[in-house]
Amino acid sequence: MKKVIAREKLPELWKSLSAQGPLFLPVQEGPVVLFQQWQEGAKINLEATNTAVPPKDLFLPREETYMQYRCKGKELEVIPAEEVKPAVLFGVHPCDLSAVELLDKVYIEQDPADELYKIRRENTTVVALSCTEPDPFCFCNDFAINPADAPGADVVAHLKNGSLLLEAGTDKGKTLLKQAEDLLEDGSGQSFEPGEVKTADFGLKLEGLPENLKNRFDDSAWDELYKSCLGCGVCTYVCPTCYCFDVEDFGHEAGGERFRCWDSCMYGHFTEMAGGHNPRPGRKERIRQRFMHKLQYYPETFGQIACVGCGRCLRSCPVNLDIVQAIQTFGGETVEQC
Amino acid sequence: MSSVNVLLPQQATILDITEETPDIKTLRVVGKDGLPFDFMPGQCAMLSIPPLGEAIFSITSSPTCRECLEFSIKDVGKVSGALHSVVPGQQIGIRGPYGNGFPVDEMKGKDLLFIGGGIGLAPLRSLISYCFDHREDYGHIDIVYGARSPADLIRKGEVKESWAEEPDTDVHLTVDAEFPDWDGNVGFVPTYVEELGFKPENKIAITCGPPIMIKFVLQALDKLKFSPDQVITTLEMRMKCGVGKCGRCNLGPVYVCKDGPVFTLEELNALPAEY
Amino acid sequence: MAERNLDNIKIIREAVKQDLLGGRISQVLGWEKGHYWWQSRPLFARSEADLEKLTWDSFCGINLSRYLLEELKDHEKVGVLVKGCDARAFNRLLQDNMVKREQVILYGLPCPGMLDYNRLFEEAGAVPSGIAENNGTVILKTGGGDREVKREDVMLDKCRECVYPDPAAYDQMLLSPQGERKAAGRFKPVEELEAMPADERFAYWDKELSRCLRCYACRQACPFCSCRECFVEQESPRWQGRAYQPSENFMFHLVRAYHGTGRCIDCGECERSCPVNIPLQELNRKLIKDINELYGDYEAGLDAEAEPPLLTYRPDDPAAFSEK
Amino acid sequence: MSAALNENTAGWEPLIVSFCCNWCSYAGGDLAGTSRMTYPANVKVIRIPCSGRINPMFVLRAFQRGADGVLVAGCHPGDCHYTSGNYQSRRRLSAFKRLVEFAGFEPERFEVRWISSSEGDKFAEEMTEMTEKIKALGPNRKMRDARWQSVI
Repeated sequence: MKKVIAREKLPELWKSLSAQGPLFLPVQEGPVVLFQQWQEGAKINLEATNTAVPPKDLFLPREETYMQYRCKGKELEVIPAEEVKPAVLFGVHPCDLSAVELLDKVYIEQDPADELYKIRRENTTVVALSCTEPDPFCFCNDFAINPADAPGADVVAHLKNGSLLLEAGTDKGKTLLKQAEDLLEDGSGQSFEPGEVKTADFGLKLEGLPENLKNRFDDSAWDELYKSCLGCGVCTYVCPTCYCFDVEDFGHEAGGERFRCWDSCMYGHFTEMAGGHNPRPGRKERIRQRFMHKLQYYPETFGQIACVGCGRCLRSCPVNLDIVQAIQTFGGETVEQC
Repeated sequence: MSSVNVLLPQQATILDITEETPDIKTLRVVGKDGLPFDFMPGQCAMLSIPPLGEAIFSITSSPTCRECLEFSIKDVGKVSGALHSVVPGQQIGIRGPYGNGFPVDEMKGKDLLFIGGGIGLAPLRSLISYCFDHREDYGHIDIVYGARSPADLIRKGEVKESWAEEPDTDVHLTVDAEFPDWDGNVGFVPTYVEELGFKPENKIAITCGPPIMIKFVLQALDKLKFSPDQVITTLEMRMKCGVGKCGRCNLGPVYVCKDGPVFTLEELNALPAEY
Repeated sequence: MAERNLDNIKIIREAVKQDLLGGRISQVLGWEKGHYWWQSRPLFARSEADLEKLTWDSFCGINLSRYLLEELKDHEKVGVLVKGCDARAFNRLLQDNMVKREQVILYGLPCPGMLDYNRLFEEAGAVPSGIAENNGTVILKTGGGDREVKREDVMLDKCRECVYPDPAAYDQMLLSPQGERKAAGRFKPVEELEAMPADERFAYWDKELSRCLRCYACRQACPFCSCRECFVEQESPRWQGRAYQPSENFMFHLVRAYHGTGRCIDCGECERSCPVNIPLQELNRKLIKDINELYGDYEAGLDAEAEPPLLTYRPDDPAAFSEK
Repeated sequence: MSAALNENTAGWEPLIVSFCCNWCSYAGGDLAGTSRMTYPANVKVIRIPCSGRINPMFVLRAFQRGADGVLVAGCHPGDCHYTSGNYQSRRRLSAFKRLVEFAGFEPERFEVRWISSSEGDKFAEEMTEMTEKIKALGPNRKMRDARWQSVI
């Protein structure tokens, strides 16, 4: 199913879609662009290549309350949270879409499935938006992602000649386009041929990297690589393929709620045990965990490197310690940029 | 369709509490209709006391016990501390079972050597009871158990009386230093294991205890010529989900909560030594 | 690529080389180029080969003094290249007894102010292939030819209002001083916020803080956040909840800023590090401004001997509340 | 405490949390009580060893859990049992008060007062005045944790 809508008419589309359920899309929030729920007057920014924070929030929310509890005397009552409503996520770029597929492997395909994630995923219609211009930090070409195309999305959208072209790729996508039928015109005369977008190419040698890393846990290169790390969690929070979480209670003896929220392997308390023993006590162990997980552990289990080249860690790390540096350190070759 | 959120605890009730040592208590816990779930020796469960949260504990009882689950818990943190102040009849949250459990089928027909230290007897106890309940499946059983002092030995009655009475079974107790009224062995567990001079033939050694004890037990077993695939141990890591997702107990390609906590030494040697 | 002043780099290299190879210090903290011409990242130099990578250009914004907390665990004595803000950060750590003066050699680098790559891209309308600098101007090299902009206009926010670009503490000053700068505008955003009605101001902060990811980059990059255990991680009592609730956002940011009262050196590393651009310096500067108004002018880190205003008092101090 | 912080929206009554120095203000409160002076029951007094003990997190936590106003009361400058605790807190709490206001709180929500152990009358007056001011302002929503309310 192919449809087209003029850009001027997009505000009507947003309004119509959000009347049927929450609609999330890239919104300009002061100096940054973030996926936010549409509301009247929101400044939609479809030009921005990458949002500051990835859309994983829609499926693995930074905070999700999944039960309430009530205690009365010796009794404990557990009340599960209500199921989430169907939503539309609009404007996901191909790198972020690939990242969601990486998360699916952990949260849906690997037994036991995580129902909280799975329901959100099933209830969300994802509209991918192809890139027209790469961000200076993008390097998804290194991961064989074509930023101009997004196979696998429910709907793939392209910004072309003042219009938005929409092509449904799944039944969910078709349903969505049908819902907005009144606003959309037939797009069968339009060219949906994905163009080609070139991102920066670090010339990373990824083939064989996971195998190569297997024996480099004790490599002295880690002693150097971690040094500039400040020990903050920016890289993990802006990473579309990071998925660690914490489970916490909020409340008092009589009642409260339990939620899960994002957590980061970069924090000291992440692995600290009740007795005080910490298997990953320092920045070196934690940096190694993060990069080994992306480049060796995850690939060993799921057959692919857990990075999509979105460039967020290159942009956001306050000290420019990013995954490209890690890959280069451990065998990926580099093309000098400056 | 009603879906099941794996993180959602079910209700369980404390039947009774036994004080084992000054800082270890055994809780007997029952679900709404008997056992909250089926499990295998070595598996764990997540117990919760809101608003303090959840923590993971190994199940001390054997699956052959159908009345309740038992947990021997040492007071070391927030949740374990709270579990020390529960009263009979109180409800707590429980979910599980988590982890792989001991390879009870692969152990069939073998002689077994259990080596436990302090609270480390908790997961072993599940397996030991299971083996006694399937006595004909297993060969000779040796149990080496030690603690800092006689007061720190858990399940003293059971260990000294019932276990020692089992056919084809030897129980060897030890404490770290001399104590009045203690007529058993004095010395650290690893040393005692070496002194007892166990033969590795057709034997599997299963050990659990404080990390430092495990370290030296492994050395002792190596000296006694046990090969890494004959040695089984359990790992302890911080865990939040229990289902291999939250990331805390990730070691190389495995998640201890899901792929462990039971590993042979051979498996362990292939993992990054971050535990 | 960024045109670097190679003469300056040579001077710096020569100076630290003597001390490093001569054995006075076992490591030098400096900067090296990152992946892009607009990134310079920390360099931990221990050999002559490492020193080859040493750079000094308009992208060395990262404050190096913070690393001393970790590096002095492994090294008897290290050298640090310090800009104005790095030196003030050093003095701060000194005041907290977190470092020992004799364990560090400070190489002073008067700082012209660091450039903001986002502003450069914006001015160029695309990613320039590089820049050149000339006496207060920056030349952007783009496909459509060169474009000249005022240096002031493309500096990092944190540097625009910098008053003390020259290191206040050093063992050796390597380049010629910049001289004190006037920064009349540094409290302007604070004053604008002060002029708002309370509810409006609350709404402003509520919105700004709602973006906070609790990544703690602001804390980790900060030279006043040197506590061994931060209140955020304290378990009992648990002051900071992990939820992304407005009340938890305020808790973190108000307490973070407040802990910097009389200690914040206004280096702006918190704000530069924030991945979602929360205007953290407005909170920090509010406290600087108030302390100056109430208890006399004080610039943290400028003089390691001066008594920090919250560690002292005078019987006749004014108060911000009625003392009737 | 949680029950005390409950807020009945129909007949709303403000909740004031007052941190009182053990040596002066708390004793001042005692004197007010033994002298049968009255002050509003809206004030919940928490005894602290010295006004210098106040960690600003105490104040923020009170707001999170439902306080409509917070009053710190200590000894008059010069009278500190520990010599200089209140001199220190004067500086710290002045900076903190302004920060709280900068965050968008009305100035009346957080106050500091000096009340000696002989000033039972002043204690009653200050507590009454604070309560009246907060009553006029209405309930505080800023920084209140909505979740805390929902679980009571």
